[in-house]
Amino acid sequence: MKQFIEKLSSKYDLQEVVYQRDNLVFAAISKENAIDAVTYLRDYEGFTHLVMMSCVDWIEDGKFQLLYLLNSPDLKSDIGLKVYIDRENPVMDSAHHLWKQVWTYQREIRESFGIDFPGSPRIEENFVVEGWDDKPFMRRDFDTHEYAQKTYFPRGNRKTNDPAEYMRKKLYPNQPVTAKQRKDDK
Amino acid sequence: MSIYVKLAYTFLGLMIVLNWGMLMGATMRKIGARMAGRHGIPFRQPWINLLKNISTRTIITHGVMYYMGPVFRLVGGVGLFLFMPVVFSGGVDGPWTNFSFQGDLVLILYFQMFGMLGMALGAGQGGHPYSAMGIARGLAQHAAVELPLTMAIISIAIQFDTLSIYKIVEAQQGGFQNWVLFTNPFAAAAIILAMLGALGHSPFNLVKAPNEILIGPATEYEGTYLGFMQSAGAIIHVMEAVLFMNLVFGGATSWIELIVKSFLIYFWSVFVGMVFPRFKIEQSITWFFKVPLVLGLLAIIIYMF
Amino acid sequence: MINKFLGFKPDEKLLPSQTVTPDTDIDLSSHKYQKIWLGPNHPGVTGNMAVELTVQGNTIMKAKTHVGYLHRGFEKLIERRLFVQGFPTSIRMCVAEPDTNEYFIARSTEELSGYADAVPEYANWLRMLSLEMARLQGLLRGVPGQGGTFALGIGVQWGVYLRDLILDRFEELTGARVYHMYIIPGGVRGALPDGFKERMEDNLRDIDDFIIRIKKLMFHNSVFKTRAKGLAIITPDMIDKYGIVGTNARGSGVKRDVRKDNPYLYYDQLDFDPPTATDGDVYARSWVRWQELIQTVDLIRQIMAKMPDTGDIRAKMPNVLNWKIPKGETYVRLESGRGEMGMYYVTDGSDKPRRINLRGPSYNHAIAVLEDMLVGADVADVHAIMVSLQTCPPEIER
Amino acid sequence: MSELDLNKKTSEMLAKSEANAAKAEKTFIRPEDEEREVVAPDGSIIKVNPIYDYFSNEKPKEEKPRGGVVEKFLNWARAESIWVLGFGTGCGSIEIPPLVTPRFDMFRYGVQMRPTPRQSNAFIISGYLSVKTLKRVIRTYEQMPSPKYILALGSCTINGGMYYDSYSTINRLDKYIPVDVYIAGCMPRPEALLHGFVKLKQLIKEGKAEKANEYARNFDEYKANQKKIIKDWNMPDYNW
Repeated sequence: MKQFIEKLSSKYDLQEVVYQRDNLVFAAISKENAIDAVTYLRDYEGFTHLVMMSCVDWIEDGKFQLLYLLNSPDLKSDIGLKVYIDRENPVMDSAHHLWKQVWTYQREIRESFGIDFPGSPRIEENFVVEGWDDKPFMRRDFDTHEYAQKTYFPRGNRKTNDPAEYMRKKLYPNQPVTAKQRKDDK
Repeated sequence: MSIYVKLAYTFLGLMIVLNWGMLMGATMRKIGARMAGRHGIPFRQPWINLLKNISTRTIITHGVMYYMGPVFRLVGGVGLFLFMPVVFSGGVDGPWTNFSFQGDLVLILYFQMFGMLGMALGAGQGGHPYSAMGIARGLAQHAAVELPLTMAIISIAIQFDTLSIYKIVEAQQGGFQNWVLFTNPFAAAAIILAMLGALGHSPFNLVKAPNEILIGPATEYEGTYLGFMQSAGAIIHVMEAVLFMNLVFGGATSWIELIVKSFLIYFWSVFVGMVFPRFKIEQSITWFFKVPLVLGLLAIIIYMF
Repeated sequence: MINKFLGFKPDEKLLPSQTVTPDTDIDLSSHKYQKIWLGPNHPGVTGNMAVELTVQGNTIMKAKTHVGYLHRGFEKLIERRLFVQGFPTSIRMCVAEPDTNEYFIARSTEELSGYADAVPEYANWLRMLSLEMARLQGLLRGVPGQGGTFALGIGVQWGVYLRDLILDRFEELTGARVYHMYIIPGGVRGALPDGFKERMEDNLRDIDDFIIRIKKLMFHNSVFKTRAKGLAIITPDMIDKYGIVGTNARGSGVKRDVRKDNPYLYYDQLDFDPPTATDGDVYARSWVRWQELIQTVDLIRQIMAKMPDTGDIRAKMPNVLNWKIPKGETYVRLESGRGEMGMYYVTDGSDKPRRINLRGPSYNHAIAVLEDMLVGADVADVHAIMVSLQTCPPEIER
Repeated sequence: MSELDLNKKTSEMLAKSEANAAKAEKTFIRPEDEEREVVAPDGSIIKVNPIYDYFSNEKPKEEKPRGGVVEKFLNWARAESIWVLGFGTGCGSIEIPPLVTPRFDMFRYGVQMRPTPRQSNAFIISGYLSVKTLKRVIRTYEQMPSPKYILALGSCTINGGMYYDSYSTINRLDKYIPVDVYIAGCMPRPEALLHGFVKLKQLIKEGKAEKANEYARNFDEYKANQKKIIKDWNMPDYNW
């Protein structure tokens, strides 16, 4: 696996290669090379099984991270290619021509993160929500609790406790709070 | 006897048939439940369902034909009852021979189709796509059932040289060796196989397949309409069984005999339905045109010479 | 022969199913086609989903899957809960086999926080036991369920009854019936009760009897064969194109099984061989599942024989109330009853997960595969095809 | 009329319907539900507005119980034969198969499953409801014949349960449709469901299960709540 990754990184420059397990590697690749690398892996290196596509919102860096997780039935190992795209104009090339299920993933990511994949079939259709008029719901800056509070009718008498405080009160009522606990709560 | 007494007898017989049909349906459901290891519904359930359906407050109609559908079905059932000797006792104008007359066999065959046609009208105006699909399947399959049935009946008519069910029953009296089951085995076999389709249990219950087309023609019906259809269904089930009993199994000389025989005839279809899945429509039609039709043709050919 | 002679089967090249392809454009304004909906309120769809069909007569011209009726936004809710708080929420992502999700959460957190090897051996055996029991109860619903789609309801009744017995064992082991939060980070929640193995053995004996009965009821049944053979064929070259996994892939001769390919827990210490069939139609898939039922019973027996009698059930873990996991990401997979399931788990050094993403097999089976497979099929077969693909909506939309 | 004109007309109509579809993007109404003109096979033009043509659009009426001995008798009949709609709206529906199988056989109590809303008078809301499902639930509930009863399963229908902060699931069911019996638990065991049915029978026999009339009485309030959360309201206000 290791020499294979080195071969690949000589072809496409891979950053932040992480050997999570001996048969699971995560590596970042530039947005331009991504689809090319995925196609190369599928056609020439035997990574024929697309396990999943996923997306993470790194709001503090102002980036979305797309993940193409490929599996090779012969090597019995996986490689996860991460693509960082700008959060301001989130557009990514579509890969629906490579696998039949990709357009479903792209449709879901478009709905939940607002990333556009031009040319992907049925990309405009909504996937899980209907008549959604707020910002994409999986973005970090969308507060689902606040939305639920103002949209649905919460029962008034529902109260939520901080678990640490609550357990301390319930289980050890007459014990002074130690400095360590105070530090942990910070 | 006078026509009024006869009418009274007929009405009484209709009531008996209706209640026996409901009880029979409940019994069959209980038998199915026991095969699955369940306790099953209580015996009184059909009557309570009928009451509940009548007591429904909201009743939606889609128009006249929608309303006429269940009525037609009930008329089909009652027609089956009216023109068939139910219990063979007391001569031609005995109490339970109803209005059987020369050539009632043809009329009965027509009444068998009648309920289905009424349902077609009702389902058509109901406007639900699944009812339309269900009734289309129902008519197609009914035609496929009718053909071997008619063949066998023609053969029996040739055999006894009559078109009156009363005469056919009369000719079969005096011991089971006179039954058509033994005197004309090919026609009997054809009828026994066609029975499966006529009584509408699996594998031939595609008309009301719940996991494909909800419950087919009755999808839109509710409340009193459904109650009508339930009672009509009860009557039709018994009367179909009685028809086959008269044709093949030597009729009945008492209500007890009728109850036993119709129960066994109906149980035969339930018994098959328990262990066999459901045919698709073209498969079931092909099946009916393969085995029973050939048997019916054989029966005719044998009795022509 | 007799069909041709009587001429009841239409000529093959006249059948519309021969001419339709998934990208045939349908002109609804021409009065030839009708649009009907299966679901969400329909007994014939698996769970709460909808299939929008454009039919011509009985033949399906176009199919569209509509999901989202069960969407709860788990992956959003997890982001605002502690690791331990998110645990009971996230296992409800899949109703049919919740134990798989427990394993994902537990395993990912262990791996990312460096406790991967700290889990005691006894706990791992118990994890395997509960996972195999979950597969067994899923199969007890699934195998006769295939007959149920053809209105062979009697087998379903027997199967669900036996599933209830397995749920009783689960209740004994974990205290819960359906959602048993048993596989927690660092180990499991309880040891094996006394006499558990004997009672389990009794149930397994009942299930052996049931296996023979269901074989006679379904696979020796002429009508079942007539309907299931040659229906919804998956060819081997479709496997990678559509991302088909699990029994659906094994039904068409491609041996894909995570337990063999990337062994997790102690599956490399058990001897078993994933069953395969070659036809790839509904009959072959249900046949594979029936054999897998036998194999699962055998695996449970092996596990109960090989597992140590006692031991630690939990490793020493940090205080869950302020448990911070360093930045990292991982992907954990296992073989569920429906195929490869996995979870992509990202942490960012805080006390809450950054992102989790479940990969359910139905995500491909119920949308990409089903939509192409229904084209040209009969309306009467939609339910059968959906069940044979083991579509499970909750894991599509989470 | 000639074939040529027919084709011309059809193309015009298609263009119109496409324009309507473009409009529908904003109003959330599907193109096939848009108000439009269609060409019949004989060439005549028909105006159709599917949403308001195919469904009755009048408010539900309040049907007063008769009262007296007759009503008591009918209530007994209603209680003894409860027909449940086979619509698993949530994860609680995994406990429905055990209910119809040998272990917990609910047919003993006269409770049966029916596939179509027209013939069922009890509705099991099995757990959480996403907004997308709530729309279908309302539509189905309004199609069921009165008297109709609703059993709400799980904590999710009472106060949102563990999805209280989810953007997709509602918190309180009784704000949108009236509920007769709550069955708490996540998820309720089959025994709890059976007990819920027994409780419902008691209510019916005492004549207290008249929630359908309550829905008709407070119709506007319920509709206001429903329209508050269902953003794409592309269905009639009430459909039989």
